[in-house]
Parts: sequence; C-alpha cells; structure tokens
Amino acid sequence: MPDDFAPDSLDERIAAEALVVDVNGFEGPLDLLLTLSRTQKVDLRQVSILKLAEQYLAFVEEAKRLRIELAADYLVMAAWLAFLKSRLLLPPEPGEDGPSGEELAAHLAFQLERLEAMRRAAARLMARDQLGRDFFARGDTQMVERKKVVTYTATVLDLMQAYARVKTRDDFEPLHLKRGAVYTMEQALERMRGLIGHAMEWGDLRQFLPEAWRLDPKKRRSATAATFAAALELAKEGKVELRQSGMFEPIQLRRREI
Amino acid sequence: MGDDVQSLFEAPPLAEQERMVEAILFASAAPLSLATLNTRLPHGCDAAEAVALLKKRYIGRGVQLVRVDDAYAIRTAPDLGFLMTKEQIEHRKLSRAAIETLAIIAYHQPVTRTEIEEIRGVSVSRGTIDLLIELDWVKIGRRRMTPGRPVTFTVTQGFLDHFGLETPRDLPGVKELRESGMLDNRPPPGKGEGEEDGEGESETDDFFD
Amino acid sequence: MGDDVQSLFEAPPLAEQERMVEAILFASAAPLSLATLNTRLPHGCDAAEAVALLKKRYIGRGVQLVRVDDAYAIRTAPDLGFLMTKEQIEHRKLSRAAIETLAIIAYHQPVTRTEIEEIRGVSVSRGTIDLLIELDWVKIGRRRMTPGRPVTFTVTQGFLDHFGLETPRDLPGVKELRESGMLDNRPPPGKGEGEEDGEGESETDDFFD
Repeated sequence: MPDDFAPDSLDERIAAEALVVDVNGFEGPLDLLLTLSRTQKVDLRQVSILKLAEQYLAFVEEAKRLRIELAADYLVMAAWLAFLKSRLLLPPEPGEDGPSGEELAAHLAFQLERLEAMRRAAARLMARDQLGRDFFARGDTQMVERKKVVTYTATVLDLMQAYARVKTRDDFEPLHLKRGAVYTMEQALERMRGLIGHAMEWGDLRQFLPEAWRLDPKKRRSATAATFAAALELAKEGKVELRQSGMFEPIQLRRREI
Repeated sequence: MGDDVQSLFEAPPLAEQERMVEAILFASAAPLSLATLNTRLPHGCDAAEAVALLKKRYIGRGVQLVRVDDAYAIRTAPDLGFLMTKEQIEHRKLSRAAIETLAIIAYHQPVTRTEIEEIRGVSVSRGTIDLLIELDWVKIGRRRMTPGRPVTFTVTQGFLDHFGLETPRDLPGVKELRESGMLDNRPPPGKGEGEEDGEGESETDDFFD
Repeated sequence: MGDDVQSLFEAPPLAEQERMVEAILFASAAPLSLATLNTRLPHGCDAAEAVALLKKRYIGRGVQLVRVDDAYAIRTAPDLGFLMTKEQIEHRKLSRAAIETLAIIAYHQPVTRTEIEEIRGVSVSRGTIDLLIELDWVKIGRRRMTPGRPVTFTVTQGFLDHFGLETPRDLPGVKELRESGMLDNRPPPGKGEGEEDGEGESETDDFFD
C-alpha cells in the first residue's frame, strides 16, 4: 500500500473523512467507488481509473487509521485495486499472460457506468405514476349479490417455503422419530390383551415383545418401552400383577385371578 | 374569504369536474354523498351538477351512475348482472398440509402417496389429495411398476398457470432457496451444510432428468 | 359444434359486446386477459375488438382503459391522483437495495441472482428477492441453460400494472440503455468469454424484441 500517496487538497481530505464516517451508508465497494469517482468532477466515462484506485486505497488507509473496521468485500477490492494499479504503472513482464491493466481498468469503468445507469433507471422507475398512489383500481368490486365460489389461493412463495419446511424439518425437530421404528403403546396393549389370558404363571415381560422387534436394538428399546407402559396400564385396570425382585432385575407379569 | 382571494382559486370547468367525480366514484369502496364529493373536489366545484352530467353520460352504457340513499355509486347495468356471477369468489388459503403435499408433488413428481408420506413424515389424508385434484393442480399419473403398482401424482398445466411457471423444473431447489435468501431456515450449527444441500439438489435432479 | 347449433347462439352486436366488456372490466380490480374476457362473454364475441372500441371511448375521461401485458384494466387518470388521498395506500418504503434489485430485474430480465450481484457489486441480502416476490412484482422465470442451470427472475404483470407499463419494453429509457450497452452482460476480462454470457444476452434479446 503506498505510503507516499496524499490526498491532493484539504477539501478531498475532508471529503474522504466524511466518507469514512459514513462507511455504513455504502452498498458495497462498487458503490463506494462510484461515490469517490464523483469527486473527480468529470463525466463517468472520463474518470481516471488509476486515480480512482488511489482514492480508494487512501480511503481504506484512512479507515484503518481511524480504526474503522471494513467488511471483507472492501478489503478484497482494495487488494484488487492495488494489483490493478501496479499493472497500470509497470510495463508488463515479458511472457506474462492474463488481461492487461488497460483491459481491467476498462471493465471496471464499464461496471461503474452500468451501476450508475441502473441507479438512474431505478430512480426513473420509482418516479413513475404508481397504482394506489397516483392512479387507482376499482374500489368496490362486490357489485352484485354474492354467489359463493370458493377458490384456494397459494403463491409460488408459499409453495417453495412449504417445500423448504418439509426438507429441513429434520434439522429442527431432532426428536421427530421415523415412524417405522416406533412401536406404540396402543399396539403393545392390543397385543398383550390377546396374550395375558395364557399368562397363568409369572413370566418375563420381555417375552411379550413381538418377534420382529427383538433383534434390532433401536426397535427392541421402543417395543420394550411400549410393552412396559402397556403392562402398567393393564395393572391399573386390575387385569395383571407385576413384580420385580430388585433394581434392574427382569420385570415379571402374570394374569390376575378374578 | 375576500373576492380577490377566491378568484385565485377558480373552479375547474364543468367537464373537468365531471372527470373528477368519475375518478373519485370509480375508486371509492362505498357510495359517496354530494357533501363528501364536494369536500374532495377542488374549491368552487359543484358536485350535484357534475354528478348529473356523469349520470347522463352513462345512460345506456355497461355501467351506470346510481343513487343509493343520498349517495352515488357506479354500478353494473342491471341487464348485465348475468356476466358478474364469476366475480363473487371467496379466496381461501390452502392448509399447511395441502401446500406441503402440493410442494412435494411439484418437486418430486411423479410421486406416490407413500413417498409423499415418507417425505412429510406424517400421513396424508385422502381429502388433501382430492382437494388438489379438484383444484386442477394435481392429477393422477402413471402407475409405478413396483409391487402393488401404486398410482403416482403429478402437477397439471393448471398448476403451472396458477404459479406462473413454465415447467416444474424452474422451481428453485432447497440450496438455491437458501442462497437467494428466500428461505429463513438455516441449518443448525454443527450440521455439515454442504452434504445436506447436495443431497437435496441431486434428489430434485434425479426426478427431473 | 354443428353450424345449425352455432347459429342459435349468434353473437350480440359489437356495441353490446362493448357494454359487456365495460361492465366486466369495471367490476374487476385486477387486469383481465382477452382470453378471460372471451370466456366470460357470450359465445361468438370478440373481446379484442370490443376492448379497442372501449379504449377509444374513455380517452380523456376520468378513468381510462389501460393495457397491462396481455391484459386490460380500468384505472383512474393519473393526473387526478391528487383527489384520491382517501384511497391512497400507505406504501411500505422500499430500501435502496430493494429498489435497485427491482430495477435490475426489470431491465435485465431474465436475470440470475449472480448477475444481479455482479451489477450491484454486493450480495443480494436475505429477504430482498423474497420481498419483491411477496409484493407480486417479481417472479421466477426459466432456468438459464448454463452450467448449474441457475434460476432466473423476471417482473410480473403486477409490476407492470403498478408502474403503469404496457410491456417491459416501455420501461423508461430501456432503448437508450440497450443501445449504449448498459444492459450487456460483459464478462470480466480474462474470464472464459462467450459461453455463459452469450446465452444470457440472447435470452434478454428474446424478451424485448
């Protein structure tokens, strides 16, 4: 970064200072460059890109001196402009390929001119007569007696957001279990109601697990929990008795004689 | 107010007043009284006269200037009421289940009901798909050549027309939605963003290519 | 349908068709296409001719018949906006970023998010395009046939209606901008020229010519 560069006049220094203070007001490095180019007080097509690069680099230096943190975009642009400056000032190395400094400068000038053109176009667009402000649609569209026809409306945005919601649901609901691996208490209850008639002797609760749910540990856990809950429910109804000889010992169950 | 001040604010010509009344009555949601019209017209206008002119102008036209109590409104000519039946439409928003089902069909078509349920993680009621078919947004496609030969669902031309799409392929994928800021859902920290997005996209591609 | 059946449903005279179109357009807040008008009119009517007659009739009046894309609507004359303070809708003030993004989409359409970012020199922030879609000013266009097949954006009929434009060709200054190369999608020097941008340009041309 050039130490020897100094803004030409006090006015420019003040302008640069004002810009630094206002750095949040810029919409990115291109916007900042466009603003800086106006201080050259020439038509955009005549702007000196070399001078503009120097102005920008001085701006970044000034921001550093004032300890204002610049977003990465601005620093990337500064590095690029420093490169451009060297390309413009130094004769190209023999055998060096890639675009010349002039080509790069011309493209930057085009980008600035295009951005400026779009700004002006946006201003002209917004200056047009607008619906609901300068001209108006029919105020009363309910002109005859109601004959209800229900139509459903949805916008493409609704559609996309719905899809995104579905596709990212797993990200947000980690407890949303896959259906296939859950054995519900209702299922267990139904199965046990059919089996307890035969449970005259004390027997391990685990033998009530359905065949298909015994091997896979995930499935076994789900089925065990459901079967245990179902056993409690049956005990509450007075249909079975439960016992356990100690902590973590098998839970046993038998039919209650009525 | 002195005479000389008033002359500075001379009323516009009657023909201009008539234009003004026409625009005001057209844009108003409710009938307007002469008194209200006079407060909205420039100083010195005579709403009664302008209304009378406008009323005459609309005689025999498709709309008329009618008096409602002591107010005025522009209304359809009574003999053309039969053309208006389509105007009374009640707009309802689609339920969350319906819009999600529709989105899945649009992104994954042709898709079976079981596949929709797998993607949504909940079952899809018969009525939801029936409604989408009735709206002419979804139709029954070919049967899938898998056991049970389940029917598939696809979206219709009516769907494309309603959503202003040329093809369902134009719908952005989840990754694009996120990148263009159309999606507020960010992946939770710690989850590899790349892998998940990549998957989402390739899935969409599979279905369309 | 056989000839004898058709003759039973002879179209009403053109003057009557004009009245009918007048009634239908007056009753609708949204623009209606010729196709929609034709489905609402009795068999054998020609909406295009009736619209042309009606348009002429309302020249210089307080309301006008305007064209919006391929549709038609009745709107109050813009010079009378000052009378409508009551009807004026409080517009949410758009951010500078949103306004510029809207203008870029309108003038460069169909345009990808990357192209918008290249023109503005900053990334499109979360929610900007979302907002423009919600306002019904921007919609998703065809995917660009370049690597990655990016989504494109275009403006809607609602946009044209809002800004009183018949077609995107009527955007202020669009011709001059095009002639001075400001709507070109020029690749930065040293980047693979031709392929992507050539296509981008030809597509834009399609849209405007």
